[in-house]
Amino acid sequence: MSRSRIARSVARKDLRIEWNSRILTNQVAPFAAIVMVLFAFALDNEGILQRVAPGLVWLATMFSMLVVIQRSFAVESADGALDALRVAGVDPVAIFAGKSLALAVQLLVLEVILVFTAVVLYAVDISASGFGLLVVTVPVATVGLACVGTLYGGLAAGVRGRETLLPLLLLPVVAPVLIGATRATESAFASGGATVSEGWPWVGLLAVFAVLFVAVGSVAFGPLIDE
Amino acid sequence: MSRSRIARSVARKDLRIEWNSRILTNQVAPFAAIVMVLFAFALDNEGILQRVAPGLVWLATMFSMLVVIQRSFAVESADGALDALRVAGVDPVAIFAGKSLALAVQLLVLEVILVFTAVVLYAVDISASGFGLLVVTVPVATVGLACVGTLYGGLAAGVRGRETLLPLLLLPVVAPVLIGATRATESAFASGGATVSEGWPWVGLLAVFAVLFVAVGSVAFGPLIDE
Amino acid sequence: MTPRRGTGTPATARLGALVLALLVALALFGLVFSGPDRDQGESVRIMYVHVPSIWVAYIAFIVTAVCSAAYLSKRNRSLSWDRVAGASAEIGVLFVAVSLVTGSLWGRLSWGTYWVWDARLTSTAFLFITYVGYLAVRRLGGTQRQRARRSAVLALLAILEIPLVHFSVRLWRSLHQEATVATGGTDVHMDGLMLFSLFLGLVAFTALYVWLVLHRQRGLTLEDTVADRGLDAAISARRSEAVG
Amino acid sequence: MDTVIELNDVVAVLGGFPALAGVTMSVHRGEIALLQGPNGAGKTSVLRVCAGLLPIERGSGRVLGIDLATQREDIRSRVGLLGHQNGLYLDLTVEQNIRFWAATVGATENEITGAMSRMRIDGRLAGVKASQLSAGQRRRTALASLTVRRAEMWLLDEPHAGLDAAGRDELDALLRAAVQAGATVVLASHESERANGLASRVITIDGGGAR
Amino acid sequence: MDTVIELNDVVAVLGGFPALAGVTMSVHRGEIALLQGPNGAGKTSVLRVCAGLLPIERGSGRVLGIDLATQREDIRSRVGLLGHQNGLYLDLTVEQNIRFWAATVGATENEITGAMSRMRIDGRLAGVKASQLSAGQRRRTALASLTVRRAEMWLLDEPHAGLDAAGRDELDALLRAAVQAGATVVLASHESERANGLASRVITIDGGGAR
Ligand code: HEM
Ligand SMILES: Nc1ncnc2c1ncn2[C@@H]1O[C@H](COP(=O)(O)OP(=O)(O)OP(=O)(O)O)[C@@H](O)[C@H]1O
Ligand SMILES: Nc1ncnc2c1ncn2[C@@H]1O[C@H](COP(=O)(O)OP(=O)(O)OP(=O)(O)O)[C@@H](O)[C@H]1O
Ligand SMILES: [Mg+2]
Ligand SMILES: [Mg+2]
Repeated sequence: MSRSRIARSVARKDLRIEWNSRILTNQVAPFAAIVMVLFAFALDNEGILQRVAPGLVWLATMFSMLVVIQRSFAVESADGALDALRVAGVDPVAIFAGKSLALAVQLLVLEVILVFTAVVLYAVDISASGFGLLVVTVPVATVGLACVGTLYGGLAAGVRGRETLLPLLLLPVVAPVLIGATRATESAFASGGATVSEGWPWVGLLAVFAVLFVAVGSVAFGPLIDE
Repeated sequence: MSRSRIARSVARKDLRIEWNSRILTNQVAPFAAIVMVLFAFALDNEGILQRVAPGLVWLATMFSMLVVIQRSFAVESADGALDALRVAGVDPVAIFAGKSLALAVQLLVLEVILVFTAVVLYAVDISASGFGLLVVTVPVATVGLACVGTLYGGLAAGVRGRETLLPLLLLPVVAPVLIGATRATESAFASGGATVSEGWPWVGLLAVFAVLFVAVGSVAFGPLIDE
Repeated sequence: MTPRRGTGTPATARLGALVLALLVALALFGLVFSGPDRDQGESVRIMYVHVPSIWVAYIAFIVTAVCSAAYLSKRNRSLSWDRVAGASAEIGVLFVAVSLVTGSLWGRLSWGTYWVWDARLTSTAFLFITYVGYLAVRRLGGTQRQRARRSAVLALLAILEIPLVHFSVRLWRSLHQEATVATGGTDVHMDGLMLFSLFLGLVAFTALYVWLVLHRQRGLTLEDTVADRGLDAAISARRSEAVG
Repeated sequence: MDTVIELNDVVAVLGGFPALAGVTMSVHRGEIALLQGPNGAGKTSVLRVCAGLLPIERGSGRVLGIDLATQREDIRSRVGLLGHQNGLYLDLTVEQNIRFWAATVGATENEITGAMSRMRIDGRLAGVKASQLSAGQRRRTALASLTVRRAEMWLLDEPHAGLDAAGRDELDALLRAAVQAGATVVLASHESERANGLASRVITIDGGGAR
Repeated sequence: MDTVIELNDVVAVLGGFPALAGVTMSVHRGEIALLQGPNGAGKTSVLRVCAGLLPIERGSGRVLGIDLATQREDIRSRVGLLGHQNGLYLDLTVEQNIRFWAATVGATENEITGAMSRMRIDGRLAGVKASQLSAGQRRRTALASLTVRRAEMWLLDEPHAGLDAAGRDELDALLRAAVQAGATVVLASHESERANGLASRVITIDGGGAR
């Protein structure tokens, strides 16, 4: 059974679970949107909203991502399916690829919603070139996040004790992505007088992280989920 | 079996679970703290941090609260304990009081950590009178949050689809508390030139909400968790 | 219930005609007879929709709360209380939406932006969310009595949002110096005709509300009976599962 | 001898599906009634209805003289239910679990120690987290938490599942003692030999109906 | 006839506790071996060690000729394990579950339909979400997902639990057929009568040891 076909069926399975349970669309997305509203309400003094909008988008993404990841591995361990996967001798790399793919798809949906919300709620006006920058930034950042997230989730799915370390382990790793994405989005939104050209280097950084995490993840995932 | 004694044993049980699993201290609190750090990264332009610090503290509290609530009812439904509670004929008011109490304690711990983090990270300098204001604000706000959180957490427990609603239902109700607490904290932190005296009326508002939610919760919890 | 096409009766038909007439009258008074406002200009005409619709929404939610209380208090709990509550809430959400939309359009005209995070606007948005949540809870499933009980409790909680919205302005104002704009009421200077149009609007929308609720609650009754029919089929199918 | 459970053509719906499609049955005080039938027949649902957890959509019924349609909440405090799930708090130790359930019903120290020793929960085991128990150890903890209560009626869903040979015999003895003391037991089981030996009445459920 | 499981004084640790404290046992190809013993003895742990899930702390062992200490990962793809848990995705339908597991091992359409009909999964049941199944229906779904795989060795932890009378007989027939076809079966069970009738060898585990 070829690795890529297994990866695809794992991804399809995860997306189908999401489709059947609608957690993302009915739960996470509204939550994220509400997070944005709360930000708006809590921070809307002296009209700093436009300036911080990009940061908020990516923070909201982060929060939502944590929910989605926990969910993505909760379904595995809920009824002992992860053991079954291991015993089925499914190639860990395939599992990693599949779950990352599914996670990336869900994150993309989420980010589109969030960016849209931000544009509407925070009255951000975005230029054509800025839009182009955004269209590149979002997927690149997503790949990085999805891979780290899956890695983290695999760790979380393991022995109970471990998960206590997770936020501590994960968030520092994600911080660079968060910052890079925020800066790039700032340039795209031209918030705080940032220009689009300033944004591209950050996209480069994001790309580096994406590649890095894809590589690390494929290697490290197997040992991690494996007691 | 007196209502208050049952309430106490429910609260003790929840806190003991927390003590045994250390989710709050090892997972939620560091997470919240790191969130604050990330805020510091994401929003650190033109030193607006001091100004928005209060809002961030209470937003972080909100998000962490969602995690804690979900956890607090996840342990109930994990192995069907909620059914067992219902069949044991335990007085819903006692369950509500007990779980709210436990939640309040955990939130207090969290808020202390967050306020401290904010003071340190965001270089907030706080006057004696401001400190007094804070010492009153935090518990009062916490009571309100804990009660309303438990109330809707109970509704969100049980049937799957329901959890979709937790943020949706919680937000409008919590928002006033969030605003009141933020404004009061702003005065305490003297951020944006707010004065301490401006803070007290907000504490009054928070008190009103706290009383309201205690009353409403005790009445409504039973019917809501009850199939 | 005599079998009947649709959810109408002669009575509702007549009421419908009245509603139509009132709306036409409102359009005339709102757009033609009443003049432009001194500082609001022509845009003031939005008020004749914006304000009545939110007030009718208040009425709708109060009706929901009252019916819910009735359901919970009554010895013989009749589900019709619950259906009226549900219908009223649905129509109420509709009217809040109208008020939100007209309000933000008006905002675009008078303060140049669709939305500001001001107390009243935000609290209105929360009011909207609250009742959307209420409607969602009604669809959670379970038996009809479970639905009725659960949503009745929630309705009694949700009604608390209305004073919050109504007094939000004064509340926030009095506490915190922040320019709250959406209190046009005080700075719109009203001449008699305007006032009349405003209350004509109130009457027309109230009549419209009643008409809609009558139909909707009949619709809900039919939905419940249909659900019962479906259950009958499911039950006989289930019985036939028996092997022995 | 009076009737403690009386169901007349009861219909109960789970997620839109009529798990019970017209159940008519009755159980008398002091009986051990066995619910048997194929998977998905409705045994668990019957037990949940009798415990006042699952509302009935149609039909009528009384449990311990309480009407299911109007006051099923009142039944709960008077029955003890063991479902497929054990109802344990996985982050509490075995003893902490038992003592919590004991506290909710105000059981005495004697009742607690009695229940624990009856299920052979002693020494090391008492201090182990429920999450670290073997399947049968969990089942035994659940039974101990259940038996600290003085329920008038016990509703047990496959109580033997996971118990070892000794545990099964202990459980049977426990149930016989309970009915001696005037309680009523309704259990669902697929282990026909053992269950039939135990039961004084057999009710067969199939396709959501009892006949 | 060759040995497919060979454990010498194996020690396995779970959360700091020696779940297995020196197990020595062996199973030959084509046997149906029964693990029996009291709750907490270590039966589940033995099965997990044999499946290559649980690492061994001390001692040595070979499963299907593969060394447990060094390459236990290689065992997995060749055995099939049914634990106390069913390993289902609760948000997928019965059929979606089975087809997913089938896809991971590249089973053919015939094998899938065969496995489903063997467990009487048909019509309505195939389209039901796993979260809406009764206990026994879940067990049957798990067995179906397991049997789409051509495992050389089946490790079954109380496989009869929750199955109805018919299901138990079907399962026994299934296992007998499997060993006919050259597979090996190791099952843990507390239902001594039925299991003893099935097993060609009985291994008693107690206190984390086998003797
Ligand atoms: C999205 C934007 C808006 C929302 C959500 C909104 C919401 C509301 C609500 C909830 C009320 C009822 C207050 C009560 O009696 O409880 C109200 C009343 C009113 N609004 Fe708005 N409004 C909006 C924009 C505006 C604008 C732009 C104007 C005019 C400049 C305006 C003028 C009025 C007036 C005159 C009243 C009636 C008098 C009063 O009760 O204050 N509103 N609006
Ligand atoms: N949450 C649910 N939603 C929808 N249908 C359900 C749900 N739970 C159970 N069912 C259905 O109700 C029927 C009865 O379930 P129940 O658990 O009472 O059967 P049972 O007799 O206990 O079966 P088993 O012997 O396997 O435990 C089953 O056909 C099942 O598919
Ligand atoms: N996660 C864990 N952490 C620590 N100890 C554990 C854990 N899981 C099981 N144990 C202990 O290991 C021992 C063996 O457990 P195991 O599940 O193998 O027993 P078993 O023979 O399967 O019992 P049963 O018949 O109840 O299923 C038990 O005493 C149990 O307390
Ligand atoms: Mg059952
Ligand atoms: Mg076991």
